[in-house]
Amino acid sequence: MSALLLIEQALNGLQYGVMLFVMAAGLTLVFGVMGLINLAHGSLYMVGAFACAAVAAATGSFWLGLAASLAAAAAAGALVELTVIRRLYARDHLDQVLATFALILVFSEGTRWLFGSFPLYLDIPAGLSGPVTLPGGLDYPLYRLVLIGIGLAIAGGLFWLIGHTRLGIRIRAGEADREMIAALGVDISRLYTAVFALGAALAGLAGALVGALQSVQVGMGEPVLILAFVVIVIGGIGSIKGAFVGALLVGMTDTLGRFLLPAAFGHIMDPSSATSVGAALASMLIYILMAGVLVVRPGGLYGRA
Amino acid sequence: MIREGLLNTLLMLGLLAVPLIAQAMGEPFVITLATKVAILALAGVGLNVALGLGGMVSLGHAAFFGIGGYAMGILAAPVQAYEPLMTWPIEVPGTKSMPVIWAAAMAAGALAALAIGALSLRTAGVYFIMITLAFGQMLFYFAISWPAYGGEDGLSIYVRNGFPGLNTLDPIQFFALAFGLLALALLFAHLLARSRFGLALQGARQNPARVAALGIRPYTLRLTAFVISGAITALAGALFADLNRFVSPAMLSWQTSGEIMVFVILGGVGRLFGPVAGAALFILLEHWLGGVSDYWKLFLGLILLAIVLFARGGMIGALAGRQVAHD
Amino acid sequence: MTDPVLAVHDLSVAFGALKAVDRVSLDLRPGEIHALIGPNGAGKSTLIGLIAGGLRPASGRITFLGRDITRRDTAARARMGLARSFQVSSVAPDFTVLQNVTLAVEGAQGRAYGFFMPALSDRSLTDRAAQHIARVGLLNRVAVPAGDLAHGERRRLEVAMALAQHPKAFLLDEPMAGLGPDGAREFTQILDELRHEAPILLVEHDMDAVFRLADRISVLVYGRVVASGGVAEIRANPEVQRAYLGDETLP
Amino acid sequence: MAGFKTLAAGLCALALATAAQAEPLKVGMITTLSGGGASLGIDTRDGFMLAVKQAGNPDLEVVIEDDQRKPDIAVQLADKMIQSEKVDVLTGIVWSNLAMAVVPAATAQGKFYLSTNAAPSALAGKGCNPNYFSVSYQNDNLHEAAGAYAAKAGISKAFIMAPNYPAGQDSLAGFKRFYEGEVVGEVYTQLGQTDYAGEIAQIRASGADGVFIFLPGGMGISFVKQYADSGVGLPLIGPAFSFEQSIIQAMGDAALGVLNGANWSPDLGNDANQTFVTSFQEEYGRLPSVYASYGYDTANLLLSAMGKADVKDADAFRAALKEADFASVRGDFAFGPTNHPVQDLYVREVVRMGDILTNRIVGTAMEDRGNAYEGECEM
Repeated sequence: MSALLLIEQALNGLQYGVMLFVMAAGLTLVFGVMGLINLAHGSLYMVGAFACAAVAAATGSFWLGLAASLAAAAAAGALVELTVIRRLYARDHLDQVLATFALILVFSEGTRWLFGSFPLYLDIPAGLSGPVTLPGGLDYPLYRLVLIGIGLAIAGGLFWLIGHTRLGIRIRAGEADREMIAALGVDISRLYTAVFALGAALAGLAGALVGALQSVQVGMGEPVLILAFVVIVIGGIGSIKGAFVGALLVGMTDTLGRFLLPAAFGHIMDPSSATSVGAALASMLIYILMAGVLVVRPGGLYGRA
Repeated sequence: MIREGLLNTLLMLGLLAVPLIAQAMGEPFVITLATKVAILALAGVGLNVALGLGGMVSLGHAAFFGIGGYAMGILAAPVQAYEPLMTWPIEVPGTKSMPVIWAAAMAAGALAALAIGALSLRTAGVYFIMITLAFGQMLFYFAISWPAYGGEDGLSIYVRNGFPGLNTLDPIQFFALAFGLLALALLFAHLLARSRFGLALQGARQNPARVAALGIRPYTLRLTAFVISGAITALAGALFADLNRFVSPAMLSWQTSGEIMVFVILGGVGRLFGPVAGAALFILLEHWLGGVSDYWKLFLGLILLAIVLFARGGMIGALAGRQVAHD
Repeated sequence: MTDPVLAVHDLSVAFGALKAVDRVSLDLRPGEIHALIGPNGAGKSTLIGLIAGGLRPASGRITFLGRDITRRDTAARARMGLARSFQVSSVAPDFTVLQNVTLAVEGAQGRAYGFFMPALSDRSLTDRAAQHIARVGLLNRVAVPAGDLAHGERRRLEVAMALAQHPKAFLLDEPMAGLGPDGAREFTQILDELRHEAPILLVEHDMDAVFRLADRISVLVYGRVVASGGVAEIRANPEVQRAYLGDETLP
Repeated sequence: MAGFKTLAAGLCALALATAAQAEPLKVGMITTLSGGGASLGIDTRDGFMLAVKQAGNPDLEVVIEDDQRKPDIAVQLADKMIQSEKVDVLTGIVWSNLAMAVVPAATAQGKFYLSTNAAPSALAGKGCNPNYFSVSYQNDNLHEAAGAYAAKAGISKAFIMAPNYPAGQDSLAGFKRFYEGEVVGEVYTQLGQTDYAGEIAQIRASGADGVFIFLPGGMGISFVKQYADSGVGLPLIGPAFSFEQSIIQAMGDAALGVLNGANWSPDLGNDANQTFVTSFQEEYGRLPSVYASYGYDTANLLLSAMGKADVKDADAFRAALKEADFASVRGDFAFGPTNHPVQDLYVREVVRMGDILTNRIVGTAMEDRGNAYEGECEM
């Protein structure tokens, strides 16, 4: 196989990884700050994609849609936090799992009620469609390069937010000691709403950005949610840095595994069963990666445990 | 408020009475529904050993449920094709005998739980939830893409497996089997909770450091409980596959894990009969709401949400009040 | 002089740059109470954790009953007869007093895997548990959940659990913290009797109790043993006076 | 929606058995009305109910239930319909895996099953049954059409791709059965996969001059959008499932020009089809899909058999079904020896007509095609 193909696959893995990061960042923040496990995070991803598709269809502008996705997901997140999630902070993980599982049902069927059962149309914005030629002669879709850029910018922004802003200081303090931050006079419930809405907005943004490449339909959030779980378990729950490293690892492993494993099996068996067996193994690869990481570090790569 | 014991008795009598009445009235489908309740409750009893007694929030029990189902399919499918199960190194025939299938399903479930538990129990809390979920997904994708046992199409057996002395094709007789196993499992779970092992396990749920300081390893306790839990859930899986005469990767999906957990929590975590109440309510809601609206899951979600937010301790908790310490 | 029951040799552990325990050596001899004192943050609880097994040392050895236990886990050490109490009360809060102590008896018997052996209707377990509960004067509270006990009662429950282990040595981490003067006096009495069961390594801030109970005292400051000896010797040690006791006059 | 539900008499699990009445033919439709694949089931139902409404036959009673695309639910609904509702005929299942779970048991109990879509090879070959009729096709047919036509469309080196599950494996086998060119790349993707950048890179590197895909539902939408954006630009061909009326709107212009093998198209000129397309649009405000056309044909087949025989006389009713004496929207329609259609297979192209995207026939791939499994069936 050519070096060009490998580079293209590595770019694909990177693009997949950074989008997973945007998704996983909110999940890991919400867990780190509030100690909440949120299964409905995937639903916020779906809300973002639907909001973007609906607004883009009505106005003809992808960018308005993107803004709408941020607003809609943040609003949905804040609403859910105020009505449901805040009653769950003091509960054990079990109640959190059940309540957010119920939220998935409500979001999915609610969306189906509003938008119908048919997939929505959402396309890449006109200026970003089509491939560009990279140095070395590789044709690569411009939009995917933009996604990589946006993802890295969000990662940089989050690191800055956590490290250098008042909100970040409160978030880190909140992780360390809830009582202390309350004693400092910070309105903890407003902080929680803000963090939850921030995580929701990131999920919604990821949904809209990826939705332009994929099918915008009910149920699109759950597979991504489970991948995001794998990411933050690998990285260490609560760690933004861990989520970033974990997301890139998962993105690369999955993309390269799907491509290299069938080829590798092709050397030892006939092509048809090689592709089938290789694909079967590739689909399990990230879970094997996760198990491997946990054997060595039960708290994840950057976990506190 | 009703005493919990009385409530449990009423629950079991109700589950027994509904199919008998249905039989008398010629409504075999209601018997099928009651059988489904009994089987899903059995899966919940399995999960409750890990969740209620051991405090292990497993979101991957569909793995064991599905493994039980596939144990049934893999053992029974060769019989209807008149082929041996395996020919190398020795020829082993398949089987249509339920007791053999149950034993195989429980062994397979226990083995899988041993492997998954050994890795997952190195972690705790939210990590454990996510890891069990991920292991479940791993098996799910494997089952879909591995071509040998039907992949996503699953495995069909056309005739339900047999049990000595019973006609399992008769809905009421198959119900009796499922109900009997559920009762046995409940008895087992009851004895387990009151046993030395149960005491240590519940101690480890509340305070693992203290239990270790008393000379008992929490990890080993939990792993043992997880294996028992996996075996019971796998038994339920084998029965469920027999109920449908069909097994597919859908049994391994994470929604199945979520639903098994919903039965347990709906009924009341750590309550012996919680899964029975939970499964009964869930099936009732599914069939009642399903008839009302295409969007019935929306209402199911809202009802679940209301129960978890406002009826802590599940149904049995709401009806019987605070759990008394073990007598 | 008899062989020590428990001995630590050159034990060290660090958390990042902080050397929490720095080349500590000490021992515990049959029949004695060896008190470990020092200011907050001196590393006393860390040392107890290292000996009990919750923490792994970076270097050094721990021997118990003549055997090297450095690499054994908490449960194995406990089964050998090392009983501990925790600085913050550590019991199973939903369990009753009887359940807590029965669990300790079960652990001591090493038979926690009886799947069909009922625990609380087994007189061989509960009778023994009741004896230990009686020893600490909680017999009228057997059916109360541990979470509902008063602070002092929970402290005594912990002692009953430690007793149930038939220990060869006790590791007690501030057993009298928060007890108040009357409670402390009563508890001092209990500990004084306890030494006849097995020697005690006692971490304690209550100096009255320490000077009344201890046969030997070691002083830990910044992770190091700065002085070790008999009660009078430590009272008189100028370095101890300066480093630990400051200007306070000793009683 | 709720209107259909009310047709399901005695739906409540604990309801009394319905009182005896004049015996009409009762048909139970199990299809996917909620969750991810609901659009296919809704089209099936709407097509079927359109024909029922047009016929206005009071002796036909329809019970509709949602299988949620879950095999175990489908099995229980089939049990319920057979045991409690006492239906005579079952129909409506969209997915092969659900069909495999329901059909063998239903036909073993002497019920008729008319397939509106899924027709897996196992039910066409060894597992065939005289009471099982596929009105739609045999699963391989549309892939065969694509394979037979690919060389004519100038694809001499094909890169072929499907999800790694039985229908996907059957699909690639079906394509290769009549394809006369060379297969230069064969890839199985994960079921439910949403990102195809890796596969597109392999296509680019493979030296192929055309691509065959079988990616139903959302998978196809994702692939086609990403493929168009990648600039690879090789001709794309697939079975109709990936380029259906409900799906291509979500693909947008990315789908324009894609070829797909089909046995029906809205622009087929026969009278029955023109009536169907017009009345479907009037009734539901959208263009019908192949699923709607299969549902419509199935209902009309059933109505034609009802006019000839009583369903209680199974042999007579089976013979009446086999005659297929109805005006199919596909034009000529006949059942082959194993109760699967013998029909012309076409290739369609996705085109834009005004605001919407739709399909138009560009050629005939195969004439009077039966299926590859007739030899395995002992009926």
